[in-house]
Amino acid sequence: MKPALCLVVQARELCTGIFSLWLEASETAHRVKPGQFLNVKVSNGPDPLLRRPISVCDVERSRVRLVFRVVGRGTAMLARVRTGDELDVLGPLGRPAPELHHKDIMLCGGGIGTAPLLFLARRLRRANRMQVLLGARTKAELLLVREFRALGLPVRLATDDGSAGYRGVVTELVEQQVRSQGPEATSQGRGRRSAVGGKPSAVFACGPRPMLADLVKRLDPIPVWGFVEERMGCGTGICYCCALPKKGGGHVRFCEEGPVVKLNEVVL
Amino acid sequence: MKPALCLVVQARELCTGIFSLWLEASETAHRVKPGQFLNVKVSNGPDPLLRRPISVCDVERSRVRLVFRVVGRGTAMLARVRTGDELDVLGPLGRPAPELHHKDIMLCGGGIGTAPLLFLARRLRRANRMQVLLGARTKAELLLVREFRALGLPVRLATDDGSAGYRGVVTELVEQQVRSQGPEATSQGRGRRSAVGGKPSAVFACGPRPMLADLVKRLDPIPVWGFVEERMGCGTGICYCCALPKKGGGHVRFCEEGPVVKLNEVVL
Amino acid sequence: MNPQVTIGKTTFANPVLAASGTFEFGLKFKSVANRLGGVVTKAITLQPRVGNPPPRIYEFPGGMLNSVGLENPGFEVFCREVVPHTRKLKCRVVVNIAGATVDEYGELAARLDSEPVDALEVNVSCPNVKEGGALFGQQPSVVEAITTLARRRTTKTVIVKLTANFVDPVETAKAAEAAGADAVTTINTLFGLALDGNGRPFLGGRNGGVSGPALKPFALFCVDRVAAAVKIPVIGCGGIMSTADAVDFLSAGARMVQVGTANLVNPEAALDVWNGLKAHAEQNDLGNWDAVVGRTRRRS
Amino acid sequence: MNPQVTIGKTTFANPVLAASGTFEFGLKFKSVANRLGGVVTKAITLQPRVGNPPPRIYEFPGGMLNSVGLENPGFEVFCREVVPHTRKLKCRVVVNIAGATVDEYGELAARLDSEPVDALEVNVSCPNVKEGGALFGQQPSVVEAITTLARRRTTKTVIVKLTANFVDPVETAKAAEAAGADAVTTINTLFGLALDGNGRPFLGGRNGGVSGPALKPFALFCVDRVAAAVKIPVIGCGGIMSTADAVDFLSAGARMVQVGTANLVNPEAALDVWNGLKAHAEQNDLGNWDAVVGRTRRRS
Ligand SMILES: Cc1cc2nc3c(=O)[nH]c(=O)nc-3n(C[C@H](O)[C@H](O)[C@H](O)COP(=O)(O)OP(=O)(O)OC[C@H]3O[C@@H](n4cnc5c(N)ncnc54)[C@H](O)[C@@H]3O)c2cc1C
Ligand SMILES: Cc1cc2nc3c(=O)[nH]c(=O)nc-3n(C[C@H](O)[C@H](O)[C@H](O)COP(=O)(O)OP(=O)(O)OC[C@H]3O[C@@H](n4cnc5c(N)ncnc54)[C@H](O)[C@@H]3O)c2cc1C
Ligand SMILES: Cc1cc2nc3c(=O)[nH]c(=O)nc-3n(C[C@H](O)[C@H](O)[C@H](O)COP(=O)(O)O)c2cc1C
Ligand SMILES: Cc1cc2nc3c(=O)[nH]c(=O)nc-3n(C[C@H](O)[C@H](O)[C@H](O)COP(=O)(O)O)c2cc1C
Ligand code: FES
Ligand code: FES
Repeated sequence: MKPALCLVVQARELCTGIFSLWLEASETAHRVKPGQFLNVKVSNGPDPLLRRPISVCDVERSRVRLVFRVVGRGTAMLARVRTGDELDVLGPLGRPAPELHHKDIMLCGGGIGTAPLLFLARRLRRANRMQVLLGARTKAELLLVREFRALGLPVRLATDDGSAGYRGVVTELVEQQVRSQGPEATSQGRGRRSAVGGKPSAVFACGPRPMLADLVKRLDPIPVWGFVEERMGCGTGICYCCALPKKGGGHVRFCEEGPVVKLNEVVL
Repeated sequence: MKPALCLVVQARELCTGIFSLWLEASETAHRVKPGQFLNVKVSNGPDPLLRRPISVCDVERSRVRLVFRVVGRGTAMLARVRTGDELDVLGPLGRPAPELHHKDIMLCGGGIGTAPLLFLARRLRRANRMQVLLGARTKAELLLVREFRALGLPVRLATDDGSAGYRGVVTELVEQQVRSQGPEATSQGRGRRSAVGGKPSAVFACGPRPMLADLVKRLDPIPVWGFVEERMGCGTGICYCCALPKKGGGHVRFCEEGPVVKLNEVVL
Repeated sequence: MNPQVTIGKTTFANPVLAASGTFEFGLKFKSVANRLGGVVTKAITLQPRVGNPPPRIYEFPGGMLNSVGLENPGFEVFCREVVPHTRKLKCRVVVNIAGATVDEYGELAARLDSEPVDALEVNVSCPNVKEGGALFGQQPSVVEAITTLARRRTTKTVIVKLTANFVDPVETAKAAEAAGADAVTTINTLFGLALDGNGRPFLGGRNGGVSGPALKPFALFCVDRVAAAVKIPVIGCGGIMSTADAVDFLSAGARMVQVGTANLVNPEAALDVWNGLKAHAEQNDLGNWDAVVGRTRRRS
Repeated sequence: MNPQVTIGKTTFANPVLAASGTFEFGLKFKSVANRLGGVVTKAITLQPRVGNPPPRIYEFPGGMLNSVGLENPGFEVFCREVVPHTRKLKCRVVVNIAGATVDEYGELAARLDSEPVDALEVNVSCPNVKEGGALFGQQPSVVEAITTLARRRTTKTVIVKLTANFVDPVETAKAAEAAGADAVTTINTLFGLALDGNGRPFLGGRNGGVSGPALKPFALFCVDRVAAAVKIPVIGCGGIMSTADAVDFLSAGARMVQVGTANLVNPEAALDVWNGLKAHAEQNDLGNWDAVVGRTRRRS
């Protein structure tokens, strides 16, 4: 697998500190599946040395979208990429999220964790019923809401400050949502492409680690698939520098057995 | 002495691989003297670690001009600087070139070595008679000719391929020039601001090391002041990483006792 | 041009190896592995090891620290589940072995003797638990003992991978040579510590090992010294990111090179290094590597 | 907040020093020097030294090599022409001394005793010409001998600057402590070699010393170990570019820090580090440095 130089066809800032890049990358666009990521070289030189993993947020024909938040030097350098530049990316990497059919699926995204869910939503919505719950600190930071709605999916929002949707953390909203409706809600909704509410048969979540841990606790025993966004070395499964402790011992190499893992089986 | 962040008011490519930057740097502009240089940080991060020394090529009111050639990673990064960016510079550094009066001065520049001579010419021309000899591989690479002419100085050119001026190296032209006219030529010219030709009482030269060595040999015993553009560490005289062997032993710390040194006294 | 290099009983198609721990078992990128001189597996221990808790990696300007902690499935699973695949690779397979005691090295060597692998790389950069955690490789006498044992118990090529942590690798290289090693790899990672900004160790394993370009000048210094001090071949390792780096190591006296951290940035890095070396050899009309290997000492 | 640190007989106004060889004699940037805890001069030898031929500097990702080769005017000129100026600095002046033989260290110590300088930093990272060029600082017994001699012949504060080249600085730190050193500086540059692309050494001095950010994880590892092993204060050095780096070294157990290569990039770097430390102390309501110094060991 060779790194590829991809043309950046659109680079823009979505809101303060959050950026979106559309890359012309036809091979990747055709091969990539939801859950997978690209490993991006943010500088031409050896500093920083390692690539930065960014999930594929969306795909359109031959183009791939990355949405990321600036948290340190590497992402700050990536934020300086301009339309017309070339970006050195490796991928798609990681194990695709499981392909589900005829399920009630809930997507739960916190902050920048919203990004990888969009591509998942696009692919899963055809064969499943879905609902989307997104959280952020404040309204301005709610990401990609329009894109999710454009897929025809019901979207509920939560903000810490109540500036949009539910006032509070998104995991609370998820719990309320699940509690408020018994299993019958699910059967009621059957047949409609997107049920609003209902006890999900699977949850996909992406967000900060405490959010994921909180979600697992609140939804137990519903299986929660989470996107692990921790420090990596290679992203290709060759260095063993990514490790998430498994319940019962050992580690998950999450660039390889993830980044989408069953959160119920790991130690967060 | 603090590094200063200076606004780049104009960045452009003069010819392939040679760039010009005008910086808004009023303190530097007022303090700097010909022969001095700025030590430029070409990246925000630690790679490359050290600054790159670039001579001040010209000064206009509160602005300072740098002209440089891309030879490696650092200068390649510097070439990416755009109008409107800020540049981290330290200086002015180095000992100013000697201030001469009532002398016949010859300036000899080879390639990018032309750049530091312009500022020198601007300052020395008032009190001295001067002639300028510039060389390059080919016409397109002759630098700053218009600027020298605008100072009212006689300019002779040499190109390796004969595409402009003398066909051959500029040191040959210098030697011819000096030989062709005896010392009387000098006195003949006295009174005129700029004598064309004549045996110079001092030569300032800047260019590749073999050119400088060649010049010293050809002009012996005329004193040749040369700009030393070798590898440096600090540029401020604190690290002793710059060293030019002196005839008779020891070293010249050329960031401190130079960069303009009497070439006759060092081992090139 | 004959690009082959022979070390002990093993002939490698070219002088470029993927370094231990940085290319898994060569199975993720088989088409790369197949075109290299060989692949060094990640370290195998007698018992399975879960490795260190995360985080296991830390970046700093020019380099990285790792604290993987020898995570591996253990000797038996390796032989049962990995070797059947590595034996199908077209390149040489070198098994990096790590013991918890001196005797374990002997046992690993003996048990690998009958496996379809090409050579052993004895990794003496592991803590010697019985001796208070110092590395085996920090004492020439221990290196000699381990090498002797490995040499006695296997007929395969034995390479000893040296550490330069608080020990002159010339001393340990001589010890390995005296004990019958076929080659020495110079060098493994250098000790390093990173903190989290609040005074706590950043890495789950507390300390880590420095690798990458930041290590290169030190590694090259070591290769230059070791190559001048022993007659057995030296395999250069440490910060090789490009063909130019590889040429430097060969010049300093290495007969082969290992590409490590570079694989993390680009899984084809070792192949790129080899393709570049091949081009270099062609441009310079080299019949083999003799004109390059060790030329620094001949020229300075 | 009392930012002072006392080492031996010397009280420094704050814990930040400019490292030897990277800040001349503190005279180029007096207004910076005046606000530091102190300045360590470049190494002074008994006889003048012209140093190594150029080039003396090589850059690599994250760091640099230098081969200045101890260029200095020699002890007499130093005392006659430099000390009259350094004595006017408002900060402490530490003289870094380098001997060609063990005895020369004693002589330098004795002759400096009557000079108006504050302390000696005994640089044992120089080649011991009599012993085939190994560094004095690579053998604990030699470090002990040199320290004993220096200690006996001067009443001034004696700091021993350790090398970690192929030697465990814990061993040499203990030797220095046993011989009466007031503190140890950890660490000097690491060995390094760079080639020019054609197999020839790049540096005029052939080999060089690694410094800069690339050295930091190794230096921090050394400080952490040494501080845990000796009771005398440790002065941390190696790759300190920022206040955050300095905090790491204090956390790992250093009582003071030295800023070296960073001065080459910014002559105010050491002052910036100190200003940052001061702000850190204020933000965290520190009365002195005790809560920070050594907290890594207390927390891990
Ligand atoms: C599979 C995967 C997919 C990802 N997808 C996205 C995405 O779509 N959008 C996005 O914005 N981010 C994503 N991330 C996180 C992103 O990779 C990190 O934010 C980035 O690597 C940080 O680099 P930096 O140089 O800016 O930060 P650094 O300067 O390296 O570190 C700054 C801070 O970020 C933390 N950090 C460093 N690396 C990571 C990491 N890999 N994950 C989380 N925190 C880290 C550090 O601990 C530190 O607190 C993903 C991570 C993984 C592993
Ligand atoms: C006082 C002084 C004034 C200078 N003024 C100018 C100027 O006005 N315009 C200009 O274009 N250049 C000038 N230079 C040269 C310039 O500093 C170098 O070209 C630059 O530092 C090279 O950096 P790099 O990262 O691009 O090259 P590197 O990647 O570091 O090296 C590339 C090549 O350049 C050579 N090189 C590296 N450093 C230097 C150096 N300091 N001098 C010469 N060659 C070097 C290397 O040996 C190598 O062959 C000056 C140098 C000095 C010391
Ligand atoms: C993530 C990682 C894991 C490593 N694991 C091993 C190992 O298991 N055994 C070993 O001998 N060396 C191991 N090393 C050391 C490398 O093989 C190599 O010696 C070192 O990284 C220096 O080379 P480099 O700078 O090219 O990476 C490892 C290095 C890294 C970065
Ligand atoms: C150019 C240069 C010259 C040096 N000269 C000396 C010296 O004369 N004596 C000494 O003990 N250390 C000397 N050193 C080592 C530094 O004092 C310091 O220990 C080392 O550079 C590591 O710190 P740093 O990474 O902050 O530079 C020198 C370092 C450099 C870069
Ligand atoms: S990041 Fe290298 S194995 Fe996962
Ligand atoms: S470059 Fe540091 S003293 Fe001249």
